Amino acid sequence: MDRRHFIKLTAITGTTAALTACGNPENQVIRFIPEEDIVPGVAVWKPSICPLCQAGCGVLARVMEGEAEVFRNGQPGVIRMGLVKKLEGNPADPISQGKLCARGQAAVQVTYHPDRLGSPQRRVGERGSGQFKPISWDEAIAELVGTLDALAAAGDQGALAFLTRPRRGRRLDLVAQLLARFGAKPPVAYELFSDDVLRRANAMSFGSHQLPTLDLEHTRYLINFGADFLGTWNSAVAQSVAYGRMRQGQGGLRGKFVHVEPRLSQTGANADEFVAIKPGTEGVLALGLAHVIMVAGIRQGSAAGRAGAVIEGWSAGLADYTPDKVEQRTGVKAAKVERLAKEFASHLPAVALVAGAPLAHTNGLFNALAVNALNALVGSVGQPGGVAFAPQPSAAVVTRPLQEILAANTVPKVLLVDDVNPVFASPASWQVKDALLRVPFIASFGSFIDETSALADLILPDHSFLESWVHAAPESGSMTAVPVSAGPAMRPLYDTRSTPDVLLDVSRRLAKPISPALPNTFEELLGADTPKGVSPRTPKGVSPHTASGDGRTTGGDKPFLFAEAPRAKAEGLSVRYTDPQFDGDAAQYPYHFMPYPSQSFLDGSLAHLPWLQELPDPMTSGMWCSWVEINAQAAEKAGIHLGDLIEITSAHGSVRAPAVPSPGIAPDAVAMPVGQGHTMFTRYASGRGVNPIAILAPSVEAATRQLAWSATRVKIARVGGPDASLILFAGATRERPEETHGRGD
Amino acid sequence: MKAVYGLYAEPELAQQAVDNLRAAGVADADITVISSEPFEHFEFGHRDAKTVMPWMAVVGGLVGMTTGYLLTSVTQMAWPLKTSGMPIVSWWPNLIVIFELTMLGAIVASVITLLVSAKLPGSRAGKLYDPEVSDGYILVGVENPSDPARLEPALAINGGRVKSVES
Amino acid sequence: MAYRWGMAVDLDRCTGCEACVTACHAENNIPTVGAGQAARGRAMHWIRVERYYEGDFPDVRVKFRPVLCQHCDAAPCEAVCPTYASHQSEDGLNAQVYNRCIGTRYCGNACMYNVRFFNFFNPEWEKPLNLQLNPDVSIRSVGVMEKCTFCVQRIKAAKVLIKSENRDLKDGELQPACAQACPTTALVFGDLNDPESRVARLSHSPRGTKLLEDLGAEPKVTYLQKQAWYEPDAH
Amino acid sequence: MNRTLTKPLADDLVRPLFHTSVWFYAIVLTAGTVVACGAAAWAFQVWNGIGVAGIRWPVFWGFYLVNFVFWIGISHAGTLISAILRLVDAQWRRPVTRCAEVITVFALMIGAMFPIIHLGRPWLAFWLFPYPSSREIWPNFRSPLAWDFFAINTYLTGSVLFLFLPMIPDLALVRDRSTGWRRRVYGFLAFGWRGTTTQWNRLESAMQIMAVAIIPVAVSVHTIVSFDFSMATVPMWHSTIFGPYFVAGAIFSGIAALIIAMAVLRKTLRLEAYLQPIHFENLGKLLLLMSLLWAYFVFAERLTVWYGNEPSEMAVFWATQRGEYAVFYWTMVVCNFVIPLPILGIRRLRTITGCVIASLGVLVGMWLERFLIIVPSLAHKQLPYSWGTYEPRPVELTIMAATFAAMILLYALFSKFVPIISIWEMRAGDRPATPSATGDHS
Repeated sequence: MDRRHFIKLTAITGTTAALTACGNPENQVIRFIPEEDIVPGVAVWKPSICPLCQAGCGVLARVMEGEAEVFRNGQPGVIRMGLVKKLEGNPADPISQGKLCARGQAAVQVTYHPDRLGSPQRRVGERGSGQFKPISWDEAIAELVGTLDALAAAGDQGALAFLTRPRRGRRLDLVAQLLARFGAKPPVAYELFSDDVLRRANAMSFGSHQLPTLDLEHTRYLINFGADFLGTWNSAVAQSVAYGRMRQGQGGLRGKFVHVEPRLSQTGANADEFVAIKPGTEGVLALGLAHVIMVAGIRQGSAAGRAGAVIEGWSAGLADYTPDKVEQRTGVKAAKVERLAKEFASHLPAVALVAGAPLAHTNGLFNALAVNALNALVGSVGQPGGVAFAPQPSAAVVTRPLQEILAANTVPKVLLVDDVNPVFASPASWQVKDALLRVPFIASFGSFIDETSALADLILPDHSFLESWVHAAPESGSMTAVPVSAGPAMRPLYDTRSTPDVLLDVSRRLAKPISPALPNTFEELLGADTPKGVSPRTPKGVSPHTASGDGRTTGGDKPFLFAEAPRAKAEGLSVRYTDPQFDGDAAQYPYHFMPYPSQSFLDGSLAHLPWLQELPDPMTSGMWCSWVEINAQAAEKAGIHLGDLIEITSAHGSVRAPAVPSPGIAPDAVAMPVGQGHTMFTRYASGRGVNPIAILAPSVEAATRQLAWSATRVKIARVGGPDASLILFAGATRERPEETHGRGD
Repeated sequence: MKAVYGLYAEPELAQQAVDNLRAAGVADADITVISSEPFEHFEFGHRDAKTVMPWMAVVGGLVGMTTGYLLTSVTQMAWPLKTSGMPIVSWWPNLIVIFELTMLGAIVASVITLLVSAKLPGSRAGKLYDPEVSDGYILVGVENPSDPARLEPALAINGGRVKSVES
Repeated sequence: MAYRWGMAVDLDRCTGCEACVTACHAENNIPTVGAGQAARGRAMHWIRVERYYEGDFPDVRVKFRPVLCQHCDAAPCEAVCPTYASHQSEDGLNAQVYNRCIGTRYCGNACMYNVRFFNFFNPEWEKPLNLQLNPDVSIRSVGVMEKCTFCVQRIKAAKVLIKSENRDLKDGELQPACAQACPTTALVFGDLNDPESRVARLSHSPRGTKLLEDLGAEPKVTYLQKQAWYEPDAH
Repeated sequence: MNRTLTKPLADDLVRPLFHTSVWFYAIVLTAGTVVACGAAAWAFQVWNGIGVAGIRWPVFWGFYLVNFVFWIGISHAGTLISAILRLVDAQWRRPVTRCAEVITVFALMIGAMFPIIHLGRPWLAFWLFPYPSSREIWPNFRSPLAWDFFAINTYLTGSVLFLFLPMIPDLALVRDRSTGWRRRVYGFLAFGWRGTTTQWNRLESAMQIMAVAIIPVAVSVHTIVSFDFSMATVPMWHSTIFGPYFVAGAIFSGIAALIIAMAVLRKTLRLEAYLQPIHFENLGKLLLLMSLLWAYFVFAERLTVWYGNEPSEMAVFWATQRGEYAVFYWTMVVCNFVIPLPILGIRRLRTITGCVIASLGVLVGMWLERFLIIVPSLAHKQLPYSWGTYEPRPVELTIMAATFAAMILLYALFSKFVPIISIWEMRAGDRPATPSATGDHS
């Protein structure tokens, strides 16, 4: 019986009979006593939270009995245990509402990934070589404790830095608390596709430093400036659920969706009307619409209140934003500006949305403020069918930007990295890798060896989310505040430990333990603010959707949406329009370079999941590869055909990828999905495709210092014919391709 | 077996030998003609030309047709599985199978008739034969003749050689 | 009463997000074939979201259309199979019996929707990815055709459940994985024989069309066409 | 005419059986090696899975089915042509029939292997046989593949008998001329044939009936092969023209194969005296006729599609006419029409060499025709999102080469052990066609 057969048998039969029957040494493994009471063939549903993006969707995990090779007390063996088979949206969760996106469906593969680290690792090779050797938890924790003790002994607690993602929830709260009590600075947070520009704008316009929640279900008119709200931005599942109702759920009233972007994204592809616009001028169009609305007397400028006041020239009626001037700057026809403005203002509730590329310009904040003002003008803030801000259970943790640890004079001595990979997800011009190489000691809590954790000296692998207590406090996506926690859906497969538990453990073992002492475990910590008695229960139904098991939900059930949005003090600033600045001379670099979050991989952190690698991109149908989208007619003129190898060169580097001519992109732009191009990230992602982020200019949004990932110009050159690296699922791009038309000339 | 026969290079001579034998009172059925090719254009080649083979072919075809009908229809009804919204017994496609089996039946019946009526495969032991036939000679003779001596003159035509088989 | 399973796909709701695609993989033990095989046309997606562009930039529009087995009443894939591996079940499912399939792939050619996928090799799951496999769904070996089953394992389980509870199936209680995942509820599954079911009502919508209807396969999936926006005030 | 003249004729035609040239060993060794490679390739494919071939979604049928149709088409050279010529009593058929019928039998055997080779699970190929499975389910007789099973088996049975029955007298002749083991083997195969008048009469009757029966069977075989395609609503497959189109194409390629086989035999076995220019001339005329018929069918098919302008069909139409398959399409037109037409149409060019050149072109052209029928249509079905491409892999090319080698090998072996020209029919042909005055008593 060969190995493959062995797998199949266990998979199919799920019994031990076939295994014990044969004498192959491979099967003579230690059998642990079953740890739980699971009836074979009967599914149990356990709640959890999808950790793959900030949305924090509540999920139900379908758990069934299976046989797993596991580690117990450092001993490998086989055990029959409950295994998570599938994830579904939790119908009781106000965010996912029983639905789940493609990435969430694939989250289960994080747990079962063949390259997941099964035990603590100590680096043995060069930093970055990815060579580690397994060590015990005692050794690993002792090393980490020793390192921290040494810092403390030297009085150098400030040299400890904790690098993570800005995900709201108890986990980040705990990290911040521990850092503060240890005497270190707040955690450093990095997210490539960060929404901080929008948060800042919302704070300025509405006094809420957070992402908006959309009430699309009741919207009759949506103008979307670049937000990929049906794909990758914010709370995509919740937004999609509402979008479905906006389209066909209001009893004959079907909302209109206008999409404004230089490239037709998957979200834009659903629009009733696509408005192509010059990159970085979205705010101009928004103010142009506001101008028309004000001039036509549909709404008074004062209605916008503070959101309008922060825009220079608002009170004067935005004289600089007449349709003609808007056309000059944005490329959108004046007549269209007029029409859109009138449609927008006369189909209330109407809402304007901005996120993504429009904010990733040097003038991103202005674009966000302009759209905010437009929303405020038509009264869609805090109103049904508009945008609102969910009350947060606790104040957001203060974090520091990545730049703070990059400069040579601020290099930390000890860096702890959790769930973030800036070496991959930042421009090469930032030299993040060089900066991290200067850090004397790095420990990572990652489950995989990626470009960042490969630099670590110590890896203390976390449980997967299905194996541990998890908590999320989504800042947006729901009509109801939903900080939610959930217990493990299955027992751990490996000798891993929950990172919050490890941190708590370390905090107790320090020579000078952290005080006041925190709970022993993350579970206890969560229990402290969770009502007791709500335990996950097993639904009777066989059909997952009949399950009503739910997580321990905390926070008020009060609908917040219609409450008056909190208003902080006006900052008294007024912001004026500046042209977006692009890196690279327009003559030398004629194309706008538009990297975009991949539908499958977001910023690249999910490129290790085989289901997502093989998921055809919604627009190009690309699988397992990178590509460059280029305007079909421009490509035709340049003699570039499908699959031809193209070199994209910015002032900061170049990448090569196959061309995909598309009718959905402006002639002066090229676009690339972000996510591929990992040099080291498991067998499925390593060495696959190219990373467009690498060639970005280090431009930042002027006011917030966030990476302006849409502000780079490039030139392109065809460097060869198809090299077979382009893997598409689809054949033709059109329902009746041109070459099949007609009977000849 | 005893036999007397003549070998002739030319069919005209063979025909003459056959005619002589008849004249000598040998019944048509007792005259054996063996050749290395058919002689459709000579009378002796037409003797015994009547055969039931065409009728057997028709019968075989009918048997094949019936088999085809039963094979298709009965099996379709025995376990009625619906496919493509077609009737359980689908005549159009079944006709194809029925046709093929009809033709197969006809062919097989013809061949069986051939084998049976031409006594093939059979043993040549105890039967009149001369390997010189394969060189082109035509053998005309009588097996187990009652009076071999009387027949030899009938076979002794100019250009032919008369041979006899004893034992 | 016999069931007649069908689906309605609301193209006005479908956003092309492909949650259905991954959900289907997770539910039905569909193998991941890897880059090399995907490049050679062996990727398996029982449900796919077709994307068609119309027009040129900037006046460009896109149509998304999820395509899965249409479970046709007159399914062209069924009659061509010499071993009855493909046939119509009593519930109106276009059933594929893996054990009977010998791999002529004729069904795949006959299907005008190209929703049948072939196991060119024995599927592999690199350990421990095999632990995810759904024990309710059999694993298909090399040389066998496979396709969307409307999650027949869920249908069977639901039938057992309602029998044990001695009750009728509630509309919406039973969903295939794709419909369950679909964030916009573009996919609606149910019993077409129940006139009150959501799928039956949607199937009679004036927006309803069948894919390649002219070819006469009589699909049980109804596509509700995308609506154009109109200004209610203008009327 | 002196009948003893037929002895040298027989001597001449059995000579290859008793004298073996070095060339024979060279051909058998070379062809045998290629066949062995093909067998190894197939074993490789069975072991690893059909995925080692180039077929893919949505082009589920590729080179294997192309070769299936091609070889079944080639098989229409023999039995069908031979039967027609027998029925009309064309005297020039006599040296041609057996070489032709042998092609049928071997081409059918080779062709019939492809549906098994191409199966995903070839070890279960016997499930196609009409017998009940353990669950008492019989094969689905609504499937064209089941029709194929019956049609090919009927045709193969008929063709083997059609070849073997008239071989019996010649085997008897070889028996009489050989000694030792040969004598025993040929004696066994000769069924104890003596050549009595009754035997000759029955043989002639059987051949007549079979000739009548085998013609509709042959027509049905390639019609049913065409049904494998035309039953499916695949663009440019779903056409009523396919039956006659395939039959005509089959006869077309069959005659070409026959001409080539005869030319090779003529040279290698020194049969110049028997396979004369007149035979090539006549077959060349037939080939010309089929070329014209083929062009007629192609035009009718193309015009109908072009005029109808049905989108999915136009996609296939343009893909072959000016798209990715255009180079193959126009090569096919040149090979099947542009080259044969002048060569075969102008008497001065209709030489043996001319006929062989035209036939080689036709074989290439007709192979391409089958490729162009199968692949572009599957690659361009109704939903353009699911369009695909197809490229053969080494395993397919190896197996394809092996089948050509197998044909050569089988033919070489056959002509080594059986007189490739029917001796008794040649003898019968030497006789004047008019009845002899002396023998007619009726």
